[in-house]
Amino acid sequence: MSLLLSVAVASVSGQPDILGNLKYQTVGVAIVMLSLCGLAVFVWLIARLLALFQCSREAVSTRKPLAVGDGEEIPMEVRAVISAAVHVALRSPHRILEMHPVRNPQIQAWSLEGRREIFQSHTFR
Amino acid sequence: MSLLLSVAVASVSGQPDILGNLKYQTVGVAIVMLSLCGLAVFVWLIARLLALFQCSREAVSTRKPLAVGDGEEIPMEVRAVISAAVHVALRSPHRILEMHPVRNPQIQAWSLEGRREIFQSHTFR
Amino acid sequence: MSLLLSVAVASVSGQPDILGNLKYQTVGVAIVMLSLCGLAVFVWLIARLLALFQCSREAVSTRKPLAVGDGEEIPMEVRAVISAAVHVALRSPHRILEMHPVRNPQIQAWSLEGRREIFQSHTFR
Amino acid sequence: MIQDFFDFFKLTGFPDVTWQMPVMWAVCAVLFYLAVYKGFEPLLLVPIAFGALLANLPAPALVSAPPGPVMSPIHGTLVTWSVKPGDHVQVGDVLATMKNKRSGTEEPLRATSQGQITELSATPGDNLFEGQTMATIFSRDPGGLFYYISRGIEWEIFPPLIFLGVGALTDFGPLLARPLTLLLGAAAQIGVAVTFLCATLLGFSAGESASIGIIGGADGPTAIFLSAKLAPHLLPAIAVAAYSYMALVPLIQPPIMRALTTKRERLIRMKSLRHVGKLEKLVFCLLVTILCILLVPAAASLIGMLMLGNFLRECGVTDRLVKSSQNEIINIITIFLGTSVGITMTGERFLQKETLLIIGLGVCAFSMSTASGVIMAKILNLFLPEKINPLIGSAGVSAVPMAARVSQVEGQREDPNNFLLMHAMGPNVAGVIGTAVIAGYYIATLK
Amino acid sequence: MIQDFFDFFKLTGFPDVTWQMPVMWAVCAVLFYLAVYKGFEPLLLVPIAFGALLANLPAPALVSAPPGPVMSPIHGTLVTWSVKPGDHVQVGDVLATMKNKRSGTEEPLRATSQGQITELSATPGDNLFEGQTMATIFSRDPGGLFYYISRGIEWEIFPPLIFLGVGALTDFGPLLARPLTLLLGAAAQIGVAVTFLCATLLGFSAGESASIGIIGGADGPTAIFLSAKLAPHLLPAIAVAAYSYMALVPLIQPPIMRALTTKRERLIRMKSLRHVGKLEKLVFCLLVTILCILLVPAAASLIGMLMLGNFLRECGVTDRLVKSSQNEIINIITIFLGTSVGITMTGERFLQKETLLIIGLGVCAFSMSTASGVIMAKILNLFLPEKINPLIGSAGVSAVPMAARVSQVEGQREDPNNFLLMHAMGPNVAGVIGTAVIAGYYIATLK
Amino acid sequence: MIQDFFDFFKLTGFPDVTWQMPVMWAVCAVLFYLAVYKGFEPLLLVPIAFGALLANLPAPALVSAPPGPVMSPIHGTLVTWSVKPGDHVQVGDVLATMKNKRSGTEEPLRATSQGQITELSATPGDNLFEGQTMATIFSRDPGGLFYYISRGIEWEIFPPLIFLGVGALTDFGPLLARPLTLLLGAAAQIGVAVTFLCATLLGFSAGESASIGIIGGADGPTAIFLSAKLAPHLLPAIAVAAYSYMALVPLIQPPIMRALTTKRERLIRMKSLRHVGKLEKLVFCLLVTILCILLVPAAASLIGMLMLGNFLRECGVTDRLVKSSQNEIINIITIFLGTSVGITMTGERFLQKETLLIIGLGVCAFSMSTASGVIMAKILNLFLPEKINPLIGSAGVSAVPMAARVSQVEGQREDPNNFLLMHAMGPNVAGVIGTAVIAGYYIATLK
Ligand code: NA
Ligand code: NA
Ligand code: NA
Repeated sequence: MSLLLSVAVASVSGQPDILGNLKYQTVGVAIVMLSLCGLAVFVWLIARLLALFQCSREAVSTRKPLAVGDGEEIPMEVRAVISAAVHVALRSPHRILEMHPVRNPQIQAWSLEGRREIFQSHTFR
Repeated sequence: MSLLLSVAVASVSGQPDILGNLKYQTVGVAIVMLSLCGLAVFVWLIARLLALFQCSREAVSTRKPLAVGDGEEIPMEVRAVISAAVHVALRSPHRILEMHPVRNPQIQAWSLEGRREIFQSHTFR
Repeated sequence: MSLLLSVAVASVSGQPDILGNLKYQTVGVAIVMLSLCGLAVFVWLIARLLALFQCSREAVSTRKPLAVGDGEEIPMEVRAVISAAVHVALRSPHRILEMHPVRNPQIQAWSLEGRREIFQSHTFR
Repeated sequence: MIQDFFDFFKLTGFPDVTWQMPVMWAVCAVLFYLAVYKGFEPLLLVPIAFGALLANLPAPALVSAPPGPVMSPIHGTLVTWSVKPGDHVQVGDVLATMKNKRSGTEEPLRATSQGQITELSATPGDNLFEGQTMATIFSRDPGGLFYYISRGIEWEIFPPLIFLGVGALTDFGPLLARPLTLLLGAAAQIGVAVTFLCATLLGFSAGESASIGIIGGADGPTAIFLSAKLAPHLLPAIAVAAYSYMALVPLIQPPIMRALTTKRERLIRMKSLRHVGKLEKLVFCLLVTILCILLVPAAASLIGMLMLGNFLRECGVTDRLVKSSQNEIINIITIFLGTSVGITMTGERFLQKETLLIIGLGVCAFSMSTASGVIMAKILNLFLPEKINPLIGSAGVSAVPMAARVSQVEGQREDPNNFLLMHAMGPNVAGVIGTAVIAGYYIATLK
Repeated sequence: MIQDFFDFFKLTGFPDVTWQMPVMWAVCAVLFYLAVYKGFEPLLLVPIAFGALLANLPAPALVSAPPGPVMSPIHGTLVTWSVKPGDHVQVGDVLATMKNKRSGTEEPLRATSQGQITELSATPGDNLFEGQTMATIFSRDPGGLFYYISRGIEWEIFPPLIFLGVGALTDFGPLLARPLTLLLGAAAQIGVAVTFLCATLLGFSAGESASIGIIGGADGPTAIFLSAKLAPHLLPAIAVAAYSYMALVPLIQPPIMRALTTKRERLIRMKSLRHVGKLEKLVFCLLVTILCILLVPAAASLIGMLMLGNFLRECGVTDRLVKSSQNEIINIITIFLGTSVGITMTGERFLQKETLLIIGLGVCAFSMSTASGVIMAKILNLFLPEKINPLIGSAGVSAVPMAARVSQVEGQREDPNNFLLMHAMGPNVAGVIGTAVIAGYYIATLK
Repeated sequence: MIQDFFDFFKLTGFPDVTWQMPVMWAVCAVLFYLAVYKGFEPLLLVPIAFGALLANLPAPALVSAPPGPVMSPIHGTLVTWSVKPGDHVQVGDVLATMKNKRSGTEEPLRATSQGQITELSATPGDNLFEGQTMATIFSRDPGGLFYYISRGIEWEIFPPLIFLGVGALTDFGPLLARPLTLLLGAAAQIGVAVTFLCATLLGFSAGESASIGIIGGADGPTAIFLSAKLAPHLLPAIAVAAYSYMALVPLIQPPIMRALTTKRERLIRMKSLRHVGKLEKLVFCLLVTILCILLVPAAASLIGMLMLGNFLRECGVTDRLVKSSQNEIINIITIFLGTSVGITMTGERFLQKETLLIIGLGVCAFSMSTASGVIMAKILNLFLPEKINPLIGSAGVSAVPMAARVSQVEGQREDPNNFLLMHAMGPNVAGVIGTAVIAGYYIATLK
C-alpha cells in the first residue's frame, strides 16, 4: 500500500496502522537525511570551488584585519579623550595608530568561550 | 424603573430623564468607588502577606544596592579612560572600586525633584 | 478633439495617435511647470512676509547659536572625563564653558563637503 | 489646447472646494500653533491636525472604502433604485431611496465606494434589516490609504495598543506604597458622571453624553475607544478636546485646587513612600487584570493591554519587549492614531454647534474631576490619622504625569521644600484604572 | 437602587465564571513563575501566560469574530433553523441543527459573532458543503482585539516573520566550515518521527501526531506553524510544551549525553574551524532556499524568510534592514505571537488529558532527538579520519543556542580546556533547517 | 518503499520546474551581484531579488489567495462551467469558459485559490459584469504569506508610508532658500513626457507608457504607486529599472551634463544659501500639501504622507515620531515592499520583450530628464542677473541625494573649490514634488 494512502486510512479510521506509520516516518527521516546530506555535498563543493577561484581575492581582504565591526564606531569625542589621557599619562611623544573595539569579526578564535555572548541575543524561540 | 430600562428610554426618546440619569450616574460612580476600594483592600492585604513571607528574601536583595540600572552600562572604553584620567589627576595609587550611573532604581528618595525626568517620557496620551 | 477623449481613443485603439499624445504630454508638462512655478512664487512671498514680521524674533534666536543638535547630548561621564583630561593636560586654572558636537545645524556653511554625510542616510528609494 | 486645460481643471480638486474647507484650514492652523509653539501634546495634536488638513481637501479617494457589497444602513423599506446593474457610480452618488422603519422618513442611500454596480439583490418594496446586502459595487480601485489606516480605530485596535506602551511606561509603585490613593483616582470619575448629566440636559443622547463625560477622565486612548463605540460622529471633537485640555491642566487645575483647600492643608508634608518589590508589582498587575475584567468585561482590551505592558516592564526578564512597547509600538501607533482621528474631522462634521458644546463641557469635566479629587482627599483626611495633602487629590484626573506635576508645583508654592510629586503619582495612575472602569460601565449598559 | 446593582451585576463577568477559570489562573501563575523566576524562555512564556489569563476571564468580546456570513462548518444537511431573520444572537447561541454527512450525528451550529440575523440563505433539508454560506449576521461591533491579533497565527504570518528575525540573528559560518554537521541536525529529526509513532499509538490522529512530534524539533515558530495547519486545537499545549522544554534542555540533555558516550569520546578535541567568507555564506543562503523549497514547497514561507533574514545579514550592505529584523520586527511579533497563542488556551481546551499526554510526549521527543543526534555523531566517527566529539550531536535539536551551550558545558566538565561551543553551533543551526524540512514533509503528505 | 519516494517526489516542487525558473535564478543572481558587490541601491534590490527568487520556485502556496467568491475578471458571457459544486480545485485549474464582450474571444477562467466549490451563482448564458460573483470556493487554507504582504502594494499603502519616512529624512531648506530651483525640478519631468511618447510609439498603451515614463522621475515609491494603478503587469520590470538606473545616475548623467554645458558655465560659483527658519519650513509643508492635493487629488496619499513626515521633522516637538518614521517604519516597509515587488517577478511575466523595451526606455527617460533639467537651468540664466550653475539642473531627476552628488562632483572637476552640493539639493527635492504632480496628472486622466 502506498505511503499517502496508508496514512490517510490510518488517519481516517482513527485506528493507527503501526506498520504504515512506521514506513511513513522512515520515508520522512530518509528524506530529511538525504536532503541535508545533499546540501552538505553542495556546500563542500562550493567551498572547494571558491577556494580555487578566490585565492587572490582572499589575499587582498586579509590585508585590512583591523576593520572595525558594524556600527561599533567609537565616537570622536571619546577618541579625543583617550588620546589626551594616554598622552598625559605616558608623557612621551607618540601617536595612537589604531583604536578599535576588542571583538574582531575576522579573527578565528572560534573556540573562545567569550563568543558565547554573541549567541545570548539569540534565545528567541 | 430599572436602571438600564430608564436610560434606554431616555436615550431613545431624546428627552433626558433627569432622575433616571442621576441614578444611572450614581450607580456608575458607586461601582468605580467600590471596585477601586476593593482593589485597595486587596493591595493592602497582599503587601501585608508579602511583608510576612519575604523578610528573608528582602534581606538578601538589599545586599547589592549598587546594581546598575537596566541598559545603562558604561562602555568599557569610557571606564578605561575614566580610570586613566582619575589616576593621572590624583597621582596616588588607588583603584576605582565601583562605577555606576547616578540614578539608582532602588534608592527611596522618592521626593527628589530629580525624579521628574523619569516621568517626562510619559506624556503619551 | 479634447485631450481626454484623444488619449482614451489612442489607448483603446492601440494605435498611438501621435499628435494627440504630444498634446497630452505638453499639457502635462505645462501643468507641472505652472504648479511648481506657482509654488515658487508662493514660497518667495512667504519668505518676504516672514522676513518683514520676524526681524525681532530672528534676532532673539541667533543669540544662542551653539545649541546642541537633536539628541546628540554628550553623556555626563564623558564630560567629566574631558574636563579632567583637559585640566590635567593644560595645568592652568580654567573652566570649560561650552561643549558641543561639532556639527551645528544653524551654521550656514552649506557648501562644506562634510555635509555630504547628512544625505548618506538618505538613499532610500 | 485651452480646452484641454479646462478639461483638466474639472479633474482637479478646485471645483470641489466648499466654504467649510478654508475654515477648517484655519482650525488646523490654530491646532498646529498650539501644538508646535505652545507645546499642547504635540505628539498627538500634530498628527491629528495634519489628518484634519487632509480631511478638508477635496481628495475623497484618500478615505474611500474598497468596492464590495452595499449594506442597508437602516432598518426599513426599499422605495426605489436610482441605479441599475452596469451603472458606474462615484462616492456620494445616490443609489436608492429607503423608508426608515423607525422614523417613517424617506432617506437617500449613498455610495461609499466608487465603481460599477454588478448586482442589485433587493427589489423595491423589500423590507430590509440594517446590514442586509442590497447591491454590489465593483472596481479595481483598492480603497483609500486612510480607509486602511482608520481600521485601527474602527476595529478598536489602536487604543489598546497605545495602552500596551503606556503600561510599559507606568510605574505603579507609588500607588502600591499607599493603596488609599486608589480612592482619589476613583473620586475624579465623579467629574465624568457630572458632565454626563450636563450633556444630557443639553440634549445629547446617552451614548454621546458618556463619550463627552469621559473627556474628564483625561485619558486619550480611553476617550477614543469609548466614543468610537458609542458616538463615532463626535470622535474628532472629543479627541481634540481631550488632548487639548490635557495640555491645559496646568492652567485649569490650580485655581480650583487653591479655592478648595486651606493654606494649612496645602502645607501638609507626607511621609516618604516605602519601597515596593517586584513580586508585589507583578501580583498587582494580575489582580487588576482579573478583578477589573470580571467587573467590566467591555473594557477588557484596554485593561488587559495596560497590564500586559506593565507586567512586561516589571518582570525584569523581557527587556527587549518592553523597549519595543515603549518606543516602536507606541510611536508608530501614535502617528496612525492621530492621523486617523484627524481624517474624521471634516468640516461638515466639526463645524457644528455640538463641537462648541463639547469644548465647553470639556472644561466642566476637567474642573469637576479636579474638584472631586481634592474633596475626596479632604474627606479621607477626616478619618485618617496620617493626613494626606489634598493637593494630590487633583492628580486623580490622570493626564499622567502632568496633573501630578501640578500638585508638586502647587505644593512648592506654599513650601518650597515639600515634594509631592511621587505622592501625586499614586492617584495619577489610579485615575487611569478608574477611567477604564467607568468606560466599561458605560459600554456595558449603553451598547 | 439595589435593583440597579443587581442589574449591573448581571452585566459583569462574575456570573460567567466557570470552574475551569480559577484552575487556569493557577496554571498561568505556574507559567509566570517559571518564566519570571526560573528564566524559562520569558520572552515567549510571559506573553503566552498573559494571553492565557485573558482567555480564562469571562470576556468573550476579546476574541469575538466580526459579524458577517455564517458558514457551514461541516459537510451535511440542514435539519432546522433555531433563529429567524431579525433575531439578535450572542456568541455561542445555537443557530441551527445540522446532520453531519460523514458521522450521521446531529450537531448544533453556534454563532461565533454577535448581532442581528439579516438573512437565512439555506432552508431545512438543504445539503450543504463545508464553507457554504448559510446565514448572515450583522452588527456594528467590529470584533475583538484578539480576533485581529490572532490573524497573524490563523494566516500563518507570524512564524515566518519570526524566522526573518531568527535568520538575521543566525551565523551559519560554523555549519559551512564543517558541512558534515548538517547530518547531525538531520539525525535529531529522528526524535520527531519516533514521537509521531508514540502519539499515534496513544490514539492521536496523524495531523495531531505530527504536531506533537515536532516539539522534538525544538523550534517554536515551526511548531506553531505546523500545528496551526494540522491540529489547531492542540496549538496552545504544543506551544507551551515546546517553549518549556526548550528551557529545560540543560536538564534533559546531559544525562542522555553521558549515558551514550564514553569518557574518551567526550574528551575528543576538535580542530579550530576555518574562516568562512561572505560569498560562501551568500551562496549557501540561496542554495538552501532553492533546494529546500523545491523539496518541500509547503515550508517555503518558513525557509524563505529564514534565508532572507540571513542574506540581509551576511550581504553587509543592508544594515538598516538587518537591525530592524533583529529588533523591531522580532520583538513586536513576539508580543503578538505569544499573546495570540495564549488566548487560545481556554480551560475547556487545555484542561484535557491530551495536554498531559502532550507534555509527556514532549519529554520523549526531546530525549529521542538528543539521543539520535549523539548516536549519529558516533556513527559518523566510524568513517571519519578526524573524529567528531559526539557531545555536539545533541546540539542538533536546535533550541539555538541553548543546546550548543549544553555541549560546551558537558565538554568542559571532562576537560576544562575543550571549547566545543562553536563546533556545536553547526548542528544547532542545521537542526533549524532539518525541522523545517520534516515539517514541510508532514504538511505535504497530510494536508 | 521506492514507490513511497516516487509518491513523495510528485508532491515536491521538482516536477513543476519550468525552463523560465533557472533563467530567472540567473537574473536574480545578476541583481544580487549588482546590489551586493556593486552597491546598486541594495536596500531595495536585495529584497526585490530575493522576492523574485521565491517567485520563481514552484511554491504556489506562497502567493495563493485565500478562498472566497470567484469574480468575473471581464465583462462577458458565461459559456460553460468546467466544475460543479463539491469539486476540489487547485490554483490555476480552469473553472469555466467565458466569452469576452469586447473582444468576442472565448477565455478560460482560472482559480486563484484552492479548495472546494461550494456554490455556482451564475448559469451558462448569463451576461456577467466585471467583478460579479460567479462561484464560491472554500477551504481551511488561509492563503499564502506573500498574498498578505502584497496587500501593501495592492492597496497602495507601502509607497505612501515610504514617503512618510522620506519626508522625515528630507530637508527642504535649500529649496526654500532659492525657490527658483523648483523650476529645475519641474523641467526634469519633461523626460517623463518624452519617454511616454516613445513608449506609445513602441506600442505600449497609455497606462503602460505613463508607468514607463515615470522611471525618468527617479522616485521608486512614485513609480511603484503609479504602475500598481495603471499597469500592474509591468510593475516588476518598472521597479527594477527605476532602482537600477537610480544607482547608475553617476554613470548616465555626467556625459550629458558635459555635452550640454560650456566650461565657463560649469565654473559658475553660486552664493551661499541663506538660513531658512522653522516657521518658513512649516508653512511650506502645509502650502505644498494644500496646493498639490487641490491640483492632483489622485496623488494625495503620496504628497500628504511626504509632507506629514516633513512637518513632523521640522516642527521640532515630535522627535519620537520622527525617529520612528526615519527608522522603524521605513526599514520594515522597505523589506516588505521590496519582497512584494520581487514576488510579482515571475518568469512568464518578466522574460518578455516588454522588459527589454522598458530597460531601454528607462535609459532614455533618465537621459532626457537630465538633459531637460540642464537646459532649463541655461534658459533661466538668460533672464537671471545672478547666474545658476547649470550643473545643478541635472539634480532635478530626484534620485535623492545621488543626483545632487553628481552635480557636486562634476562641479569640482572643473574647480575643486566650487561646492555645488547644497545648491543641487534644491532641484533634487523639487524633483520629488514634480514627479508626484505628473503622476497625479496621469492617474487623473487615465483612470
Ligand atoms: Na483618568
Ligand atoms: Na530543530
Ligand atoms: Na523626480
